Amino acid sequence: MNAPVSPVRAEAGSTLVEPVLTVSGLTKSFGTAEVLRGLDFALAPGQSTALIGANGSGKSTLLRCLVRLVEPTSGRVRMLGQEVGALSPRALRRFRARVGIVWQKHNLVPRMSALSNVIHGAQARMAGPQVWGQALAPAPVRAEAMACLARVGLADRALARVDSLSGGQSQRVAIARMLMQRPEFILADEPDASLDPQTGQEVMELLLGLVRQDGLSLLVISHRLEHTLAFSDRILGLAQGRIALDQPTREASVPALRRFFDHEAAA
Amino acid sequence: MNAPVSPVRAEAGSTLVEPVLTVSGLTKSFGTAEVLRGLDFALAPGQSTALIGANGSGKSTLLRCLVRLVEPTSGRVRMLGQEVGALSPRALRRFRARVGIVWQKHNLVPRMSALSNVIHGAQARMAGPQVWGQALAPAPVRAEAMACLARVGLADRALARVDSLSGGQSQRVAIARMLMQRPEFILADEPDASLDPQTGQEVMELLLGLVRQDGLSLLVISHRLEHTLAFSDRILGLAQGRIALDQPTREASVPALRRFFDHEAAA
Amino acid sequence: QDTIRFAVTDIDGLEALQREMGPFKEAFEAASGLKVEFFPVSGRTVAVEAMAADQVDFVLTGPAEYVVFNARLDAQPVVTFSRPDYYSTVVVLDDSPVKAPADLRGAKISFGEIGSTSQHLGPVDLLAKAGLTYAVDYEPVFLKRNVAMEALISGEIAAIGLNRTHIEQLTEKFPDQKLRVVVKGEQLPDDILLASPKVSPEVIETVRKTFAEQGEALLAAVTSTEENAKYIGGSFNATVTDADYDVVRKMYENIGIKEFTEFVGQ
Amino acid sequence: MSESATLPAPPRFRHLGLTGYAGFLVVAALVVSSLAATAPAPDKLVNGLARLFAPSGLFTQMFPPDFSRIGPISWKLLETLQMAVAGCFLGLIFALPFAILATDRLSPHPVVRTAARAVIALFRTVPDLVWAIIFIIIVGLGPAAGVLAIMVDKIGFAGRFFAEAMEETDPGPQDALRAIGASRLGIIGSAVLPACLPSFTATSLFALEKSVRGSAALGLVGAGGIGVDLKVAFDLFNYDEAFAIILLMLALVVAVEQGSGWIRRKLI
Amino acid sequence: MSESATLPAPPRFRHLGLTGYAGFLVVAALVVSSLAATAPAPDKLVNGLARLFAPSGLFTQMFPPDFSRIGPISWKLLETLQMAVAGCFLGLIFALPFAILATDRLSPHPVVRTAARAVIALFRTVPDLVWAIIFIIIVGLGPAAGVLAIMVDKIGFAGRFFAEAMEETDPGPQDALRAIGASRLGIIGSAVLPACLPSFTATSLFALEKSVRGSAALGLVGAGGIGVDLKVAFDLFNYDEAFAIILLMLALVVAVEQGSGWIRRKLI
Ligand SMILES: Nc1ncnc2c1ncn2[C@@H]1O[C@H](COP(=O)(O)OP(=O)(O)OP(=O)(O)O)[C@@H](O)[C@H]1O
Ligand SMILES: Nc1ncnc2c1ncn2[C@@H]1O[C@H](COP(=O)(O)OP(=O)(O)OP(=O)(O)O)[C@@H](O)[C@H]1O
Ligand SMILES: [Mg+2]
Ligand SMILES: [Mg+2]
Repeated sequence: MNAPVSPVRAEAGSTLVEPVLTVSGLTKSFGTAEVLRGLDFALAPGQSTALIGANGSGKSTLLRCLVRLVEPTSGRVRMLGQEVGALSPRALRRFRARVGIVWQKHNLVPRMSALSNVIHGAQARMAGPQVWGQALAPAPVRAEAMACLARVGLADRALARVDSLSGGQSQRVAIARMLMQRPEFILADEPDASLDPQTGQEVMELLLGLVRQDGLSLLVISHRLEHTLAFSDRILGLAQGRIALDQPTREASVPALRRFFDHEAAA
Repeated sequence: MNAPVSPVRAEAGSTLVEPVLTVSGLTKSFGTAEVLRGLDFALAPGQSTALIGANGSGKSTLLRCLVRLVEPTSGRVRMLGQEVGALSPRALRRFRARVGIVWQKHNLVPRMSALSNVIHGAQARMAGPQVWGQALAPAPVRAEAMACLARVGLADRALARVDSLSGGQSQRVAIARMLMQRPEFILADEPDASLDPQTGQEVMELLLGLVRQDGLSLLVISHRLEHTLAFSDRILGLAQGRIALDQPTREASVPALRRFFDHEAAA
Repeated sequence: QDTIRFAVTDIDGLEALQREMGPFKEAFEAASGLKVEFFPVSGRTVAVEAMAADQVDFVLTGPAEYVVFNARLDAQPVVTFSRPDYYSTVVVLDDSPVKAPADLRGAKISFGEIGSTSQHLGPVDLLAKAGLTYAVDYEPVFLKRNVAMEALISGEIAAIGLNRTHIEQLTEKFPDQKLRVVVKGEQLPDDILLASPKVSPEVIETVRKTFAEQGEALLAAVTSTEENAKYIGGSFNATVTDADYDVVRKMYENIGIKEFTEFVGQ
Repeated sequence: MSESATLPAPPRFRHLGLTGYAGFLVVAALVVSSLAATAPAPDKLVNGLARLFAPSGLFTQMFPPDFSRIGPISWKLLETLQMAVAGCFLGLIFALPFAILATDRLSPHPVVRTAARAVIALFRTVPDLVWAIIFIIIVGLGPAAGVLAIMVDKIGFAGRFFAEAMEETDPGPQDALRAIGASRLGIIGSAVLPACLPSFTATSLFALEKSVRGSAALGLVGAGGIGVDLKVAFDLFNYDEAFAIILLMLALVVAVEQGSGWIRRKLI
Repeated sequence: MSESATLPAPPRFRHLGLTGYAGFLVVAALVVSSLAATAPAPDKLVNGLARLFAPSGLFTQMFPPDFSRIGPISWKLLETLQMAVAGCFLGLIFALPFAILATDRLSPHPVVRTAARAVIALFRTVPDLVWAIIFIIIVGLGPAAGVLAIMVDKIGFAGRFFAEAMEETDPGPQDALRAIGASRLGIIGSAVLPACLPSFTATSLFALEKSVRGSAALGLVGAGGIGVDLKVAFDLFNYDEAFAIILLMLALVVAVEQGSGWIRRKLI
């Protein structure tokens, strides 16, 4: 259990600098089901924020709303200095390129190699068939993709088809693809879900390292409370479609967080 | 954090009774990659066994080999009193009906409702269109499926299409489907992976309850060491394609298990 | 213009065309000094449009086709290929109770292709002369001969409209079935070679002259192939006029198509 | 995990093997040689277009469409549609079991699979005319034979496309059901068919539309159909009426496609 | 979570709505009425079979197949295959962009999508004959026109099937790429096409096989093709030769299908 990146806890909720993400009055319904019922929060840049919440509380939906992969029913999102709801298709693309997402279901392109999938991360910067797969990619892109795979410990599986990978391996390919994107803001939806204890720890350290050393912002969803506590500066809790918990991580503890879920289950 | 089922630790590795599962010399290669290199172990009936191992160590592959969803390269599997490798197609079907599996990727039938997916679990007992989906199922089957959904806390989402469910909800549908099967032996591949802390705990209690109260046998893969320790009688560790750890759970501890992964990463 | 492009409407495929008309082509090239390029065209519409688009110069076709050709384009007749014993018939199975055309009242009768001279217009004309009104006194169906023969044998239809060569063919291929002719028509107008209005009069004249002067040799060449046995004993008539085909235009009236005769009346 | 020492990237291409290269070359040569023979001269193209719009040209003659016989034509279209619906229904029903037997994963035995594939191929290869003769003998002239003619055509077509759709679906849910101990039929009914439903809808409605458009099979058995009217219109150079028929068929094709899209959107 | 108080099961069916029921009834009536007209009488069936095997019956005349002209026939088959390969290649190349524009998810605008769908439908609906005339005018009679005739047929066919395959693929990877900020072309090239490759292969090779089998289009433009030979054989009642041609075509169809299966197995 060696943690090279020590999780320094920065000032949570500081609003002296302009927030990197401001969500106001965000709601989202599927048919009659109201999943998000008016979210309001702001994140300071260069921080790691953990988002917790029971299954089905709308965490993944919130992430999708932030980058408009689903259109919010109402409300505003301001992210990286842009009014996300008002972006033209072109500007939306440029904006999305700056936000790296790790999906809960990984969403890798099946039938392609791990390396090709990582190279897809470069589509934010480059266009054309050269970044469609590993066969046509220029040497520097291939080298960078290999480096990203190496950072998640998968360099030796670079040419394996992603559908033959194990759950944890495919999870890490998704993280490598996000790294390849060189994002400014990372949204990670349970990046540690199918990782073994050791790898999960390392991946979380990797993400926190990006925050601490490169100044990125991170919003990470995780059901592992020990990761939530060790790798975030601030914890947001989602319940009944609202932010029901918002505290600096240093004030939180495992029993307290468990009570949040307990309470939620009772409601 | 209320645990109604207290995890009583039974005698691990006892061979006085006939083992419910005996694996001998099991190997499995994909092409040139040797994933399993000769596994030997036996499980006593009525026990909960946890299987741990790094990502890609072959845990899921082992599960598939046990029920011959992939054919092992060599070796023998004896389970529930049957020589699995020697079963005729008919007998294999009857044998599989007795083994309930929760898949790492859930493997639900998309486009169908949660209830229909749970009803599929009854295909082990019944045949014909009546168990193809919820519309044609007889009332008792529907009621039982609803009860299974209720046991995992999803009764209110019974008619939702599984592809619109959240990760944790879909995980629980997969567990409900396994319950519907009324198995004698449960193989659960990370059933707690995408569950929130509270639900994860409850699901593990549910599984252990089946072992303690109904005398089923359980082999559960989990990357959450606290679950491994709390809900098993014996821990098997897979590394380099072999059983590298085999100890009663009462002798194990979180730091010791972490060292297993550490050691593995170093190798 | 040294090469003339020559299409034949009722021969399918270049290979068949070469086989059937190859000797004729050689003989004609030798006799006229023109080079001939063959095109097989499996539909009259395509042939007309190809001519309209100046893709072919000469088309060898049947009388009924000529009428529509002439109405659509100002195509001129050059020479006819007369076929002795080219007449329509209506046939039944030998053991059929039908003895006279009148017995076919209320029956189903198959005619080869819609608008074919010998298989549709001709037989319909015969029946009309016997007092049977098209589509009223009997039900016309259009079946390929293969199908029509089977339908006749199974009693689905009462009679088939055919030309004489078809009877020979069917007799040969269905040795266990005997066909009986109920009514037999008169000689039909001849097959015709027509020229596109865009072909220069000199070329047309050359072609016409070749046929007029070397008819014997050309006919020998045409009939040297098995498929063209139908032309044996025939001749080329280079003095053909459009009015020779008014009889076909009248036949169209029987099947309810008046466009061509209206044209004649003017 | 963090040793980012620059790793050599793996090779770009897998080795194809001699037969692979040879096959590739043969196909490439075939394509190139045929394309070379096809390219139209640009001046011809211009002339050709001018010709189509000339006073006696095809397009000029087609306009305006002649809807004077719209009544009987629409009626014929409906009649054709009726035969097509019945024929497709039968064809698709029979195609499904053949298709199931022809898939890699669901066929009980490789021999059965090969046989099923061969039968489907045979249904496609045997010409309309042969079927026409068979059906005329068995059910006589007319719509019944037309329905059967459409049916066999559809077995050959849908059998293949159904089989291929079933092979392409995600094997995960099927494996899960297999592990439950479900019978082959159970796996098909509860995992394969639901997954393939959108694809089956598309194939089926295309088959329906094709049966209405296609004249050959119906004409051969004396069942009429709109295709025969279209042919007659062209044969008699009634281009404006032909155009009217084409427009009606287009409306039907678009309607079927809309219906297909609507159903599929509900399913996907 | 563990409150297993017996819960009422939800309703079995969703309410269909009046139009839903009406549509369902109409289709059912159509099918049933047509089926009723189709069933052959058993005695007819026996007679019919006897007729097929009678001395001058179809099957008797077909056996044994007459392979005496196998040389020219095989040659013709190859020639047809060559035209088919070229035509399909062109057709599939053009079909792909149309198909992309016609999908719900990838089309830049609903208007474009509707237009693309309409164009594809038009390609399918305009009869062979019209295309034949157009191509004869542009490139003259012969193989070049044949290649083009095959091409347009394939655009209409493949355009639709390609579009539908693209709509059926898992949207997850596409969404992931969209969220990366990939361009539309990037999403197509790196997520949609790889996912659809097996389906595209199947469609394309079916299209190829169909072009070889189909005679109509090629015959019309004077391009010949094996279909014309088959027609001639039937016209002259040379059933044994026709059977030989059918067998050769069947061999080709099976070969193409094997090839398709082989490629798809590598891809899936
Ligand atoms: N496309 C959709 N249509 C209908 N309902 C949906 C859809 N997507 C999500 N939902 C519902 O919205 C709710 C929130 O889902 P979401 O995936 O955001 O949950 P989550 O917080 O990520 O849960 P988990 O921890 O299990 O991943 C769930 O009840 C889910 O069923
Ligand atoms: N079908 C396959 N073809 C090739 N390799 C495979 C296949 N299935 C699994 N593998 C490889 O076998 C190894 C073991 O995979 P497996 O899924 O059993 O791992 P696991 O122990 O379940 O890992 P995780 O904890 O990530 O789920 C992995 O390296 C994987 O890439
Ligand atoms: Mg989620
Ligand atoms: Mg696994």
